[in-house]
Amino acid sequence: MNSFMPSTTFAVLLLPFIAALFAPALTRLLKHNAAWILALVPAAICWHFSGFLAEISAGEVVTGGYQWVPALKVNFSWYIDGLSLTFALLITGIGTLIVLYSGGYLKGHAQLGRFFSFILMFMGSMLGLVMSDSFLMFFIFWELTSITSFLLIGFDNKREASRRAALQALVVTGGGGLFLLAGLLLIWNVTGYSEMSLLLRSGSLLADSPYYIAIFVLVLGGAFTKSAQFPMHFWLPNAMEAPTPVSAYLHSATMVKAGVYLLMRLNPVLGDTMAWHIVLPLFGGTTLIVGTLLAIRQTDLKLMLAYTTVSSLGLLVMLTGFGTEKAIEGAVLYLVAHCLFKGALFMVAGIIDHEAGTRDVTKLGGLMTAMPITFAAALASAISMAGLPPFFGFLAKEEIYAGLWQVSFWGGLLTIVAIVGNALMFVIGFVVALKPFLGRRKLKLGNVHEGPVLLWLGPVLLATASLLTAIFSPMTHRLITSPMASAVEGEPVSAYISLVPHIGMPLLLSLITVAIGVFAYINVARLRALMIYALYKIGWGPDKGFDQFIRGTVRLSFRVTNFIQPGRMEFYMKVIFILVAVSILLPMALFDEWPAMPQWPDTISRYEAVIMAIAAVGLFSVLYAKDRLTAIVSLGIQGFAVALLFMLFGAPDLSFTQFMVETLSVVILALAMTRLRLTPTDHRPLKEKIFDTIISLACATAFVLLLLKVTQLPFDTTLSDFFTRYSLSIAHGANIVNVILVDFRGTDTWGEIAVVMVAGLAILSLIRIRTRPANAIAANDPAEEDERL
Amino acid sequence: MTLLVGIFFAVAIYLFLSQHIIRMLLGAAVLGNAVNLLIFTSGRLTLEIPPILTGYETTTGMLTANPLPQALILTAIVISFSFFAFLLVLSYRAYQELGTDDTVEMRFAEPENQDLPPLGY
Amino acid sequence: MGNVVTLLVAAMIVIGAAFNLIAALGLIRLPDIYTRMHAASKAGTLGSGVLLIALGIQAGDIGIFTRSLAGVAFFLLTAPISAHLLAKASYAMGYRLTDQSVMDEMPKDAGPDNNAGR
Amino acid sequence: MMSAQMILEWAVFIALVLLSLAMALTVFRVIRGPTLPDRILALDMLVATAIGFIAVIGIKTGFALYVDIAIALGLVGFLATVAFARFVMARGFVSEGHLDQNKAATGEKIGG
Amino acid sequence: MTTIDLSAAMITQASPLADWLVVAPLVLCMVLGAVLLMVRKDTQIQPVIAIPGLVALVLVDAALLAHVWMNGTVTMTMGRWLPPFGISFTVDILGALLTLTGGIAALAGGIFGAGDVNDSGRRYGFYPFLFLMMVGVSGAFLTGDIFNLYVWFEVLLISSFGLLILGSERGQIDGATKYAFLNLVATTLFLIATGYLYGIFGTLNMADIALKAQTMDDKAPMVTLVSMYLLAFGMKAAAFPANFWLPASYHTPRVVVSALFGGLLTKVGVYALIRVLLMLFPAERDLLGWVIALIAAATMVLGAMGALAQTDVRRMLGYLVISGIGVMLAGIALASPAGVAATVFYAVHSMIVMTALYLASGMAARASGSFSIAEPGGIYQSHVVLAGITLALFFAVSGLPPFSGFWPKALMVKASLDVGAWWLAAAILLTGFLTTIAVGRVWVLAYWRPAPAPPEEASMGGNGAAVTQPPALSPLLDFLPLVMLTVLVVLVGIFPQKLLELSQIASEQLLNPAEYIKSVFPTGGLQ
Amino acid sequence: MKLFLINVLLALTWTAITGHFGLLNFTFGFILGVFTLYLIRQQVGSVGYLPRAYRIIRLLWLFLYELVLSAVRVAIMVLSPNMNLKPGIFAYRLKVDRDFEITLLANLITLTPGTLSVDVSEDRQYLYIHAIDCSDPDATRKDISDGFERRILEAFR
Amino acid sequence: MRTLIFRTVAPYLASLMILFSIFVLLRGHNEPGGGFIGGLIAASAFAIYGIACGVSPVRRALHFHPMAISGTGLLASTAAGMLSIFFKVPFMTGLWLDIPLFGDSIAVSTVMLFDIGVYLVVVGSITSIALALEERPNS
Ligand code: NA
Ligand code: NA
Repeated sequence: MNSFMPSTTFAVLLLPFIAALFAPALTRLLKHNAAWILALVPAAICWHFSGFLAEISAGEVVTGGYQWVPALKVNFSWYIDGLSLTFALLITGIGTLIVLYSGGYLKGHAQLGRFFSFILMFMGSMLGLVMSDSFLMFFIFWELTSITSFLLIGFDNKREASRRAALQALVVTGGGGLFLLAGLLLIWNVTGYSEMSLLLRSGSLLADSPYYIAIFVLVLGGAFTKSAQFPMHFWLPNAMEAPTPVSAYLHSATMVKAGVYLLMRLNPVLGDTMAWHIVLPLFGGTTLIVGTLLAIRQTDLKLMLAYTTVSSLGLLVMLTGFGTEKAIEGAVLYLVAHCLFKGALFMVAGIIDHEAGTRDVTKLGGLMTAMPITFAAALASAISMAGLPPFFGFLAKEEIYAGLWQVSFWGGLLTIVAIVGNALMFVIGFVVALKPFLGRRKLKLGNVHEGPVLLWLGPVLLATASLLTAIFSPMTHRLITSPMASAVEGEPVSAYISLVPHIGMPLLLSLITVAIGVFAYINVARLRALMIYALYKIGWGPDKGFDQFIRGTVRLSFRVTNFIQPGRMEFYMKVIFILVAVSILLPMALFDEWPAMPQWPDTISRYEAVIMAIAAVGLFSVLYAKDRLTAIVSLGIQGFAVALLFMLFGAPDLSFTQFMVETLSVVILALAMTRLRLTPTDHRPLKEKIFDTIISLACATAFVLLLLKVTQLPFDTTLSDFFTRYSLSIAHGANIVNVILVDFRGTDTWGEIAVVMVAGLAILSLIRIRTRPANAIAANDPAEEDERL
Repeated sequence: MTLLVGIFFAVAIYLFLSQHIIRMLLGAAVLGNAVNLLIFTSGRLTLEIPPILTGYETTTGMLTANPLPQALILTAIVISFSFFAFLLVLSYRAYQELGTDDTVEMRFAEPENQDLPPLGY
Repeated sequence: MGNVVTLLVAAMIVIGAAFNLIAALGLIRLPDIYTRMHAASKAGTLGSGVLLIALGIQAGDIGIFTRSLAGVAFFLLTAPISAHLLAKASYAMGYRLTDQSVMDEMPKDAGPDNNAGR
Repeated sequence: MMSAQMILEWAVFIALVLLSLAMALTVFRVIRGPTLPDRILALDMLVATAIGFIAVIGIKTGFALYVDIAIALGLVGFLATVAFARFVMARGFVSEGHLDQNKAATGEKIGG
Repeated sequence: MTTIDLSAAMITQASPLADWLVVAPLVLCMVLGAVLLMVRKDTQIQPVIAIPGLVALVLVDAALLAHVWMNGTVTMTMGRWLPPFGISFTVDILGALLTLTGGIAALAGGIFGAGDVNDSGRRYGFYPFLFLMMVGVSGAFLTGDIFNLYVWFEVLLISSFGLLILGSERGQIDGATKYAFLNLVATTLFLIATGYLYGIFGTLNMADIALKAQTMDDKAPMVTLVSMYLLAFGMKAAAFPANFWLPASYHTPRVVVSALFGGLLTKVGVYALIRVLLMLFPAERDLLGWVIALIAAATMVLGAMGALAQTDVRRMLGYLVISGIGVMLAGIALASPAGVAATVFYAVHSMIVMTALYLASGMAARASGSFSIAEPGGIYQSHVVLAGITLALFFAVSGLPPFSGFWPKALMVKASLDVGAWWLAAAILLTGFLTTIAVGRVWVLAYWRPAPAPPEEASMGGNGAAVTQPPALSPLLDFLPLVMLTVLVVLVGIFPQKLLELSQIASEQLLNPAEYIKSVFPTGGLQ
Repeated sequence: MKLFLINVLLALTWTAITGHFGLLNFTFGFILGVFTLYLIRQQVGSVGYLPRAYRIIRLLWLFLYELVLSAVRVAIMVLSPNMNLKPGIFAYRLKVDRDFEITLLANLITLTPGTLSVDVSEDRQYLYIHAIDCSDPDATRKDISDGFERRILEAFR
Repeated sequence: MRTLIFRTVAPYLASLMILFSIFVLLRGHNEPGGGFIGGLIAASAFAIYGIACGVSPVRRALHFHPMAISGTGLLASTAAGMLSIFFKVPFMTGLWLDIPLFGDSIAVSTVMLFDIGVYLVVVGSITSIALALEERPNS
């Protein structure tokens, strides 16, 4: 390959985002016809990637990229093999049709431009996801699909159901993404590789690692949520709240397939273990059955399709987990087939909705004549979905049965599951494709007619693709299926199934499927009633569970938060001081940092003791003061006592300042107190008082013990000696303390005066800014009353 | 002295734990002194020789008091005074605006019986 | 000379301290705020003034001596003011004289800060 | 025969004892009250005693620089009293029931 | 006077002019704060001085960062007294980076404030408070002296008091009371711990402490001391269970003030934790590592839960601030190069994104009339750009790519897994999950949900459209700062390399403080 | 003129406080005095000027004498085992009528034995004086009238 | 609080205290005192003045708003620190200059300027607080 190619790929990866930027302006200019231009973007990308077909089908892989975050060894790098190429082609190919379809479907919608923008961003994210080589890049695009799908699903933001569905999708897939992130990082840690291309060459490194199960669970957490595996399937049908183009896109080729892509991508390194072979089919099979049963229950066309999407995803997971060569081929074929028929059917449902105004299958009928093109596309797709020739779905189903059928309990069980699932999907497919079109035309549907070309172009092309891929199956296999299956297997595989039926077990199983399907189709109303009854009896489902989860989480958070943040200051203070005591006493005890037993100091003489006693008396009288003035005066006493102590211990400046500060404190206290009617008495219950006493004593003890410990250590007087030596000689000051303040450590003082200034301003604004009228305040202000006396 | 520091702390913290702003205010004042004394003690005590170089230390030959903690405490005094003044006025305004000095009743920023946030979408 | 000064200082500080103690005693013993004020604002001021001058003398430095004198002057300037303010405030608040009092010619209608109106 | 210096030392000692005693008594009055002005007066007195105390300490240690602190302290005591008087005059008894206390106080006989 | 050997006491070589960048942010803010105070009554002129001043601040901060990046850690010792005697300002990448980020947040707040703060607020000092707060913030980030750090903490705190009470609403006063008292306890603890520290080491210079701590005999109560610092700074940083003050107050002031607080205050606490625990006392930090990890996990998860429990958007943001603190603490608990780098990165991210979110919430409230998510705001309808920006910021705060929050979170998870602390990684991811739910709900309820139909009479009036028009948001004063910050959030999300590189350098410098010490003591210290 | 004198007085006080007598320091004190007087410019207008230093010194001497006397008397009273007090408040008719003089008189009275100025009546006619011994208020009134009040009038008129 | 006696004395007392405060400020470098204590004393002086004579005379006397004085002080202190940039020494380096005058000499220094700044900040802020508290909201 030449050096020109990678940069084109890079540009192509960015192109959807750039287009998204301009989409609103373009739409404002051209209205819905902007679709024609915007569709060129995915078409061009599709064209670009189709250029790789030859190379990839020859068994090569293409990598490229740039350094992105070298500090983390994260590159913006892509990895093109059969798997990613197929996905890229599906994403952009179907994407082209979806853009066109959107132009028709949302014609005249006020926010069509925004819609184009979102869907192009989503497309870019999905494309980036499948192209990513680097783990983190993969994850980023993975989460980007969650984010953009959030916007798309909730596009009709005025309806609560849309918003709920969007949030649900975000929470489920975004949450799953976190599992994935952990899984990817763990893989990175275990293997040292942060790129798919390197990891895929690591052989059984992961499978043999002791962290295998952890990684397995984490990756599944990501894949299962994204790919809507039971019991996390519920977000997908709800996402039908989105406009139909979104459903058609997200649920055929993109979003939901991301999980399957992930599993397929990692199959070579994570697969082929007991856990893989058991867990994946288990979940996949359950999802398949549950999905189809729930689909039967529905009458809304889109919902029916949505649940069958769930089923299909289950089938894909089941096959991937089963892991035989044929099963993988089956999965690959089915994936492609599903993209084609499901995309088409969703679009058909949208056309019906758009033209007939309802999607309720019980209210529809007889539209065949009015909408012949749509009907043709629907029918073709349904046939593919049912697994009947001559469409691609047939090949897929044959290959599935070929892959699953084994003479073993496990193989047999899964085969039965697949048959039941396929049969029910058969039913749904035809219900969607036949019921609205056949039978008598319902009264309300009088003037329904065929939609515009923008609408029917997509389904027709997709149906055609289903047909052509099946007819030219050798080419399909050579270009698409075999390379993709090889990528999933991790070794060269080639598929060779064709429309020519070959007698054998698969054909037999197909026939059984069809038989069951036909029988069920006839009895579909009864089956539906049965399901409705059963679900009513169960009465609970994960969808309700989601609401319960959200509400429960909110309620729990609310309780927990109210418990730890009860809004009462005394609670806060208690906790804080308990923490203070604990933070000192505990480490002291644990690390044996107790002080030695102190000796009675001989430096303290009698009058110092008197002053200390006065301080203590002042303190206690603060505690027991019955009125505010006594408290203030007592406060003054302890303050003066401290000042005297400073003086006695050789700190005249401190003493000086302390006297001034204490007095000014008293002054402003008195000035402010003239306006308060407060009594500082303590009317708490005795129990609380005792508890508080214990806390305060514990804190005090802690401080004292630590102080003792510290003063028992030898003291480093380097700093003070320096100050003493140079204060007069260099700093020209005899008062060392002041020289420290204005010179040696002047910067402290600089900050300190800033504090003083700001305090002054803050107090000024506190006093001056009044929100309530003065007379309202005056009612609370005893001083004002006194003034009027 | 260490013991006195302890008493200061005990009283200050006890006052802080009271449910009255005014008592907490007094606690703040006491706490400031407690800390100052603590720093003072932590910088080791010497009796009576102020760190002022007017010839005393040369004649007596005694160690002067450690000047650095004094400077630190001076800064701390100023700051705690500023804080005290602010807290005082704040308490006064709180009493004026909220009509109470009881912290149990001060529930305006975090009102009691708040509603659960909406549970819909 | 030095001894005389020293002895003078010694005498002064004992006297000054004694005055202080007496003032404190008066504070304890006298019956009401007004009479206590007599003790505090006189004996107290004088006591501390004497001590301060003693310090000024002892220092043997004219600067410090004048400063101590200035300090005393300052006390003498402020002491009557604070006594007056306190007495006026007490009276205005309604603290009446002790029962032992013999007369009271102050006008009785004085409310708190009755001069404060502007 | 005691030297003058010895006498001075003794005088200082006596003075400090007396002053300590005075302070203790004054503190008692502050705590005891019973009325607001009593406490204020006592605090004022306490400051005065502290001034004396500082002066004596200044004599004892020879640090005449304490005289400035003493002066400042005189100023301070005055300021405190002014503030309290301001407080008392602006309001006070309205809310604090000191009149009752006052009655009790003035009725109280001072006995030995 | 005899001649004195100056070189024994002072740094004798001239200080290069470029080193003045170290002190320039402080001087600039101090001068502007004072000047704005002096013209506080002229409310029109204030923004005209303040905003260019803040731009200058950002430029100076950026120059400082560039200087430090190119020339390594820079020290200026004030008064040129030999360290550790004078106060040294020592700036490494961490300090310079956070200063710059703080400057950017302040600039955004300053511009927004020009529209948001009314005349009374300006008259009573919004801009002086802002600048003085920046003095405190910058000082705290730049100083190399632990007592000086205390002083800057106090400057910061008292300025925040001033900002908090501008307006004097009831809730504000109540919140301010709790904020003030609880923070007083926190800074007092800091001061107490510093008093002990001085008693133990006899020095206050951080480089000197770091040196001495290495050789300290084991008799000293070092773990106790560090534990005290942990509590003091943990409280400032609003780490559980000492975070009460934040939810009690952050939602009460003007929204621009909340924005500044959300961006700046707690980060200074985190910075102090980083500096003290990682650089000064690594050995003791190792002993307390599991405690810090527990605190970190509890803080982030409970913070996210708190966010989930709120009806008021501002209160929710307060809890998100707390939750973010938990993530930053995780890196301190891990103390590995990657973990610390993640913490530094996250701190920068959080400063920007929280400031932006508060601003955005204020604009939304102005548009919809309420901070409550119980009332549908219809912002998506009326102000789609604002709604979009908010969503991006919400995703950023949840740690979703491609926004700034993703990288540090991913790095932190990886760092946790590196050392086998799977539960810490799980806590970080759980926090991300809960946060996504919380912010998603808020966006859905308050932004996406359409506003109720306007009352009949309004729509019936002849000029109905004009009546129902939401209040205009100014593109210059409101959107410019918000867009500026959001662009940063997105740019950092898409091009994290430079910031990551800086964070990694900062992390290396912290874990191996040799360069820091060398910068303070070029000749290898005193002895 | 008045202001100048006060200014000189302030400058002298300055030199006294600083304890550094010199032309430079005095000048500096004078400048500071100018500044401080500027600050109170609103209030300086009612101050009497200094006619004769002698009279003031005599007033000062009287005051110091009375101060010591008062202190001693109070001391004796406090120390006496059984205090026989006859306190009370009496009104004193003022002869001085200038604010400064009234203030000075009141302060001097406060500092003298057993008397304490409680208040000045609003019309400035009466000084209310608390006396610790109020058994003979007329004698006390006469003492004041002949003592302080006369000396003040001598000194300031 | 208007009592004749106090009101008459207060202005003189205040000016005396301010004098004393400046004295304390200027000698702080060598003896106890300094800008902070001086500032506190001066602020007390204004407080007394205000309590005795009312707030507005004090405001008129000061001419500038107290907070503006405070701001000036902060500027002065910052300037004192910044002057050293012209001498290529770090921030806040003390610079000394002896000016001979009348045979005596006055030592002028940035350190002194710094201390004056401290003084002004304290005077301004504390006075502002005291006056604001003394002032009635409606008067
Ligand atoms: Na300092
Ligand atoms: Na007195």
